[in-house]
Amino acid sequence: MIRILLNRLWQTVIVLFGVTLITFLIMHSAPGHPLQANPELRLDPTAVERWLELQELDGPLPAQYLSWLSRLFRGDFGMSLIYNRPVLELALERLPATLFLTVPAFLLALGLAISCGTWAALRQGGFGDRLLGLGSLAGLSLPSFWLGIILMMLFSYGYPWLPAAGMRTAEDSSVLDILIHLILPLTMLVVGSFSYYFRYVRYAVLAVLSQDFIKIARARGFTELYIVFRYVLPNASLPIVTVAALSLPLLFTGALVAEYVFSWPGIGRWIISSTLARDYPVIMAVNLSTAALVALSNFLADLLYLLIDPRLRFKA
Amino acid sequence: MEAILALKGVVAVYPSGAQRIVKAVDGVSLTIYSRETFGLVGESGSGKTTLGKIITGLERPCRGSLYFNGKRVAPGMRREIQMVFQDSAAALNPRLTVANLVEEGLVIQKTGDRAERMQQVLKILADVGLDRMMLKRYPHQLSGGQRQRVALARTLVVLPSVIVLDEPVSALDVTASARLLLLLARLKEAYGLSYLLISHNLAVVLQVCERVAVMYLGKIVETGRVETVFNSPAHPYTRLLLDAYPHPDPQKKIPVIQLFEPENLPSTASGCRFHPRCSKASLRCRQQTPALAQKSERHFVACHRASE
Amino acid sequence: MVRRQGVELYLGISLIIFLTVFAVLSPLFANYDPHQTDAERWLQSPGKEHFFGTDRLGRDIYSRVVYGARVSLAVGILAMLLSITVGTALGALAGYFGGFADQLIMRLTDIVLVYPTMLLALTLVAIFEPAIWLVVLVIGGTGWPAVARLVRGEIMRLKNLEFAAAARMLGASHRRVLLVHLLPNALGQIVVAATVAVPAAIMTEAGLGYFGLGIQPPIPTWGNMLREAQNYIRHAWWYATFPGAAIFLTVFAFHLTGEGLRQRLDPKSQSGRERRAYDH
Amino acid sequence: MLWSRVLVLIAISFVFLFINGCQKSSEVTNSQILHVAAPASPITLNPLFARDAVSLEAAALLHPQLLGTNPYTLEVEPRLFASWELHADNLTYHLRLREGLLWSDGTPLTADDVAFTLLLICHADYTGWLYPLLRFVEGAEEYRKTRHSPYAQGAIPGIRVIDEQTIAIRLKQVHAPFLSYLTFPPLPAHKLQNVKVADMEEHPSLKNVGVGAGPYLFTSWRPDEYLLVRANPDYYLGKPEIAEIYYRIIPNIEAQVIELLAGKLDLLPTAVKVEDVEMLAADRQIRIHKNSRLVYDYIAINHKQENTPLKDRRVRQALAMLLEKDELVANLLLGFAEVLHGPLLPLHFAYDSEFSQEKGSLPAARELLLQAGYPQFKLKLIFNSGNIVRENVALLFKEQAAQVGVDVQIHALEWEAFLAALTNGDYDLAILGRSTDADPDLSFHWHSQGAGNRTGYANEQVDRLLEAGAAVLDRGKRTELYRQSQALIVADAPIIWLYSRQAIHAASADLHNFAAHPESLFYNVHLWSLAGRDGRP
Repeated sequence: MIRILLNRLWQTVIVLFGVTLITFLIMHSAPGHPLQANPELRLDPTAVERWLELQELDGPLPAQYLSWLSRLFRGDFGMSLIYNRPVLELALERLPATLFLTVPAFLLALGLAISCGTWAALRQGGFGDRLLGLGSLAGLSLPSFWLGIILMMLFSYGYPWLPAAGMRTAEDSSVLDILIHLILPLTMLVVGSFSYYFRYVRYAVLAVLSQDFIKIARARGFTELYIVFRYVLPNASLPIVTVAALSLPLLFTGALVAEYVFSWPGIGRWIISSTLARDYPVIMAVNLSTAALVALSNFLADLLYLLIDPRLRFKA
Repeated sequence: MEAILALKGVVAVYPSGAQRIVKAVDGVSLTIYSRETFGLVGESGSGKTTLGKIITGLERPCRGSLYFNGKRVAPGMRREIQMVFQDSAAALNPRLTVANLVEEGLVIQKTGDRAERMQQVLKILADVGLDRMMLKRYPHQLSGGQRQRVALARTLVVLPSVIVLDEPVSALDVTASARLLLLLARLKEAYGLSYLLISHNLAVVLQVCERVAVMYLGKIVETGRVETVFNSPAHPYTRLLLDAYPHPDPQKKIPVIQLFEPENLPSTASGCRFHPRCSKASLRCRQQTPALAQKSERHFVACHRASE
Repeated sequence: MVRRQGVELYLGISLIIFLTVFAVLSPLFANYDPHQTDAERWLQSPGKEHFFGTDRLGRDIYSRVVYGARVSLAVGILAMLLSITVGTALGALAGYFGGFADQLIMRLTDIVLVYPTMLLALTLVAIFEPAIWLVVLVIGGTGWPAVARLVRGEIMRLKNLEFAAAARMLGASHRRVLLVHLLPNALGQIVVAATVAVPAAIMTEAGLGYFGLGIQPPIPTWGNMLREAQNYIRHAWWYATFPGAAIFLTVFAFHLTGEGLRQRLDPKSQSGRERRAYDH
Repeated sequence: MLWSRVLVLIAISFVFLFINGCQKSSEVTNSQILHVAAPASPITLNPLFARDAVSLEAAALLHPQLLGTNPYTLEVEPRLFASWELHADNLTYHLRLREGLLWSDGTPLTADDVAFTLLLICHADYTGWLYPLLRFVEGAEEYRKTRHSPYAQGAIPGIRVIDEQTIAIRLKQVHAPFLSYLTFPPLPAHKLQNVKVADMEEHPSLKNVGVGAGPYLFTSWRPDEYLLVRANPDYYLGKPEIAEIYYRIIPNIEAQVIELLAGKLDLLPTAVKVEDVEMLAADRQIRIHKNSRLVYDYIAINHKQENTPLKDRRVRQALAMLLEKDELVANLLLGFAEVLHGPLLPLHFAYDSEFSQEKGSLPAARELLLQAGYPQFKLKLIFNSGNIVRENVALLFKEQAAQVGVDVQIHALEWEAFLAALTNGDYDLAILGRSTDADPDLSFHWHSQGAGNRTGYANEQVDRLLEAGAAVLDRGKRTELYRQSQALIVADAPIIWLYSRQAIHAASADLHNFAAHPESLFYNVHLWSLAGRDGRP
């Protein structure tokens, strides 16, 4: 088990290293920088030059890479070209809003998916199962930005029940006000992730249901509910946990779009505007850290797998 | 007689779990003579198929050497040694027609143009008893016997001298298997072949083989002429195999030795591999590995107590 | 319980055919030039003259949606071909040869897989300026790892089957074993991967367009139409509704087809193959 | 079961987190808070470093200008400087601050603060855009070259503090527009004099703690979400009526309007679409305000390249005749713009309405092209995608050009790609916007050495006229000189002038005394009131 673990760790380290290398190469193939070209801002050429000097690194590419890497290790992700402030600081300012949107969305989608997925698997081939299956396929096919626009069109304008933008009406808004602002972006996120999780949950539960011990349990006359909670879910939880951990990129992309459509003050919207403005340090820091985060969560999922799955634990 | 194929001290190991290795083939030496049918019997997991794969070069031994026509050869594929697999459904690419399948050996050798190759394919198909109607069929449209014939035809196009037959009839019904065995005998004459027949079906071995070797956990425990080995088995394991074989005589005693699932065969750190299952095991059997010793002419046994 | 099979497949394929016919024959179906502006008739609601209404510049939305289908399908299919080609090649090499080549290729796929596709696509397009070929390249270039994993697994399974060994024994080269024996048998999985890759590519292209980094106007694409439309959701419900519905329908059609194919290939599984970033 | 328990737990902890984060920070009732929408977050709150429109707008709330311009005449007006006089040498200005000016921490605002600010702008490490405005100050250029110079008295010979209220600025040459440049705010020297210039932009004394002298004072800021400011009781023009301004950052302009209609916003500055005006004006809760601005859209002509028909003036003139600008403004901008035919805007005192007589004419354009010997050629027209108005101008231009034998290929480029194409000169025609100064001095864009002259326009006669125009102080003479140079520039057809769009603001009907300056939304913000709310008169 230790050997498998070390092997995974080693793979993760290689992947992380590759991620930094590729990110660095992308950054360095980027031509120009934003302020150079902007004729609609009246920039003083000498000031831009001076400012560029402050930004620029020197030396050959490998040396630049190493010094960039060592700065990364010290937690220095560089300075935003637009804000002229450390990228990390800017990200941390926006992180709470993003978490406030994504964590409930994640839990809600997963919770719904587990209940619906189990239900559908138990009624495999039935009307409800087929309907949910088709519905989740449709949910996967819905472009999230379009869904956002339609939601806003219907519930902010057509029936003006819910706010179209932001996180609160006033600085001292009540929790209720914030929750009301949360509804539309949350819905938008949940629809996509639910469809995704649902399909995995259903599949995982079906795989468990086809095993002999379930037939035996049924033969012993246990109630369906007992079987589900005692046998099916514990056994299906492993693949579900894995998929949940691996869905991080999906959730991230979802947040990107939801924040953009509903003017949510989180990291996603900031990334879009930074990307459109070619704020390279921000773009690269974000790419790097999300990729690293995904790699690490993959590793953790593996770890969890090893810890939970008795077959793997006791093997050799 | 002239030896066409000889193995000297072949060892093949596999990693199993962490740190452990299993010796699937453990120091096997054997010789196959030209135009001979040599049988290899043993329980599942005894290393028969691995040995067959080593002979054809599909797997590499980690020790030992291989002699072909008296010359030592490096492990690897040789056209002269071919194999017909147990499961003909898996051994034939389901996406190719019979014509393509049989033709492949010729295509690889770049013999002739397409017309010439088709002639040869037709000839060989006729030799294995398939008519040209079959040419356009896919493996799943054939019966088991027909599939085995196609597999045979495939190997025959490259004109091998040795064919390893891995359980060639185990998937066939009685009549089909009888016909295939007849065909094999005929092809042996027509093409001057030698066979290594791997089987757990002792009746088949008895019927077609001249000599036989019995394998247990990677080692040959007894070898000799079929009649000798089957009529007067010297090794307790051979006896066990013969006893376990369904016998027309219902009065025959049921074997007293415990039977195991292949993956649970008890293995030992030292001594005769068979001693945990042997009723006659002595202290010596537990400590010392018996070597293959000659018992009578062309009859070798690896058992301390065989001479008693 | 026996599942009735194939509804998804037939529905999906007929939708795809329907949409493709529209895309290819767009000049026949589009009753207006999609670039023709009309200063008098901007933001007209759907009616007899303009089935889907008009946009802010008085262009016929129906014609633009139909033309957009061409762009979206072309990008989707080209990107799919790219990721299938690269993914199949690398996956086959990794699965067949194993060892160091496998390690190298799999770590490469891991690296690409840990980037969220949309973010990576946005970054690359932002850095190298949007153009059709770049959009195809970027989407295809980020889509191949999923295919590579699938093909690798399939090849690893197939190469242990006896027909591969039998071919090797006849003297077939590695190339021949791969091309004649293994890949044709992995075709089913590759086709399924393709039916997943196309909608993913269409969605990413539309997303890029929506963020203003896709194919640029005045070439109509569903994504950039939505981008324009989002500023007029109070004025014209039809402006955003139809391009979005077109994306949905197309992506849905491909998902249905993929689902149907999967059911055929593996009746037990009715869900997508697990996307694992690490192999077991 | 387990999942749902975890879910509930996390939900509860989140709620607590937010209750803690949302405790009431002020006693102000909602009726006295003005909710304003902004399309983007301010990037910096340091007014001297602000580069983008939103930062400048926010800075205007927090910091008072030294001098201002009249919203109708653009003439220089007193702000913090109550008066000024020009010495007989026409080079030395004596500017006097108002009495009793205070920073929000109670420290007096004096001439030292002004001197500090001017030195800061001229400092070598200063990265804002204001320095070119001060380059005529005697000794400024030399000071900028010595990198580590302190902001000591006399470091720039041309800047001298005379007493607490008075500062003297001496120029090295006569420069008529100079006073109109002094519209930036002073920074508090007592807080910042020991801060390195490179660290100045993000210094906390301008952000979290907030020392200012503007109509409003910094209260709190959540980047990308909101900026909250409160009325400054010590504001030199009197405490503003509206107690707080809550600046909400909503990039989605459609969402802005929806929030306005829902009563959650009181003011949408500038971003209102022309298509919305009619509908919003019909709403009794909403009032539409309009004003001219000092910006205009034009089609840039790249004649820096070799071998282009665009080098021929007749070709350029022909292109300028293609568009029916009146129709364009009427149809596309629904009339909320002024057609433009020359480099000055109607607000400028030297504006010449004669130019507006020309009309677009296809036959005349065709005639000119034939004369020039270019019956047929291709042009690449670029514009930034997503701007629906510019897209339509491009499409129209293409249609019209096709009729005179010019094949215009239009390329919508995503913003940064668009900027790159402009910088690299990879275009023939480009649709652009541009802002002008309050002073009619045209040197920035039209002098061959002008810092903003990107098209490469060079006309020696124009250069001389512009230099002369900046060097005389008499308005009559300046008007004359600028009209002459305008005529020359227009005759050269260096660009195609299109229109100057009006700023359209939508505000709650409760908002009174709202009046935007062509250059600043908040110039009279201290006079605004939210009467009628909460039953107040």
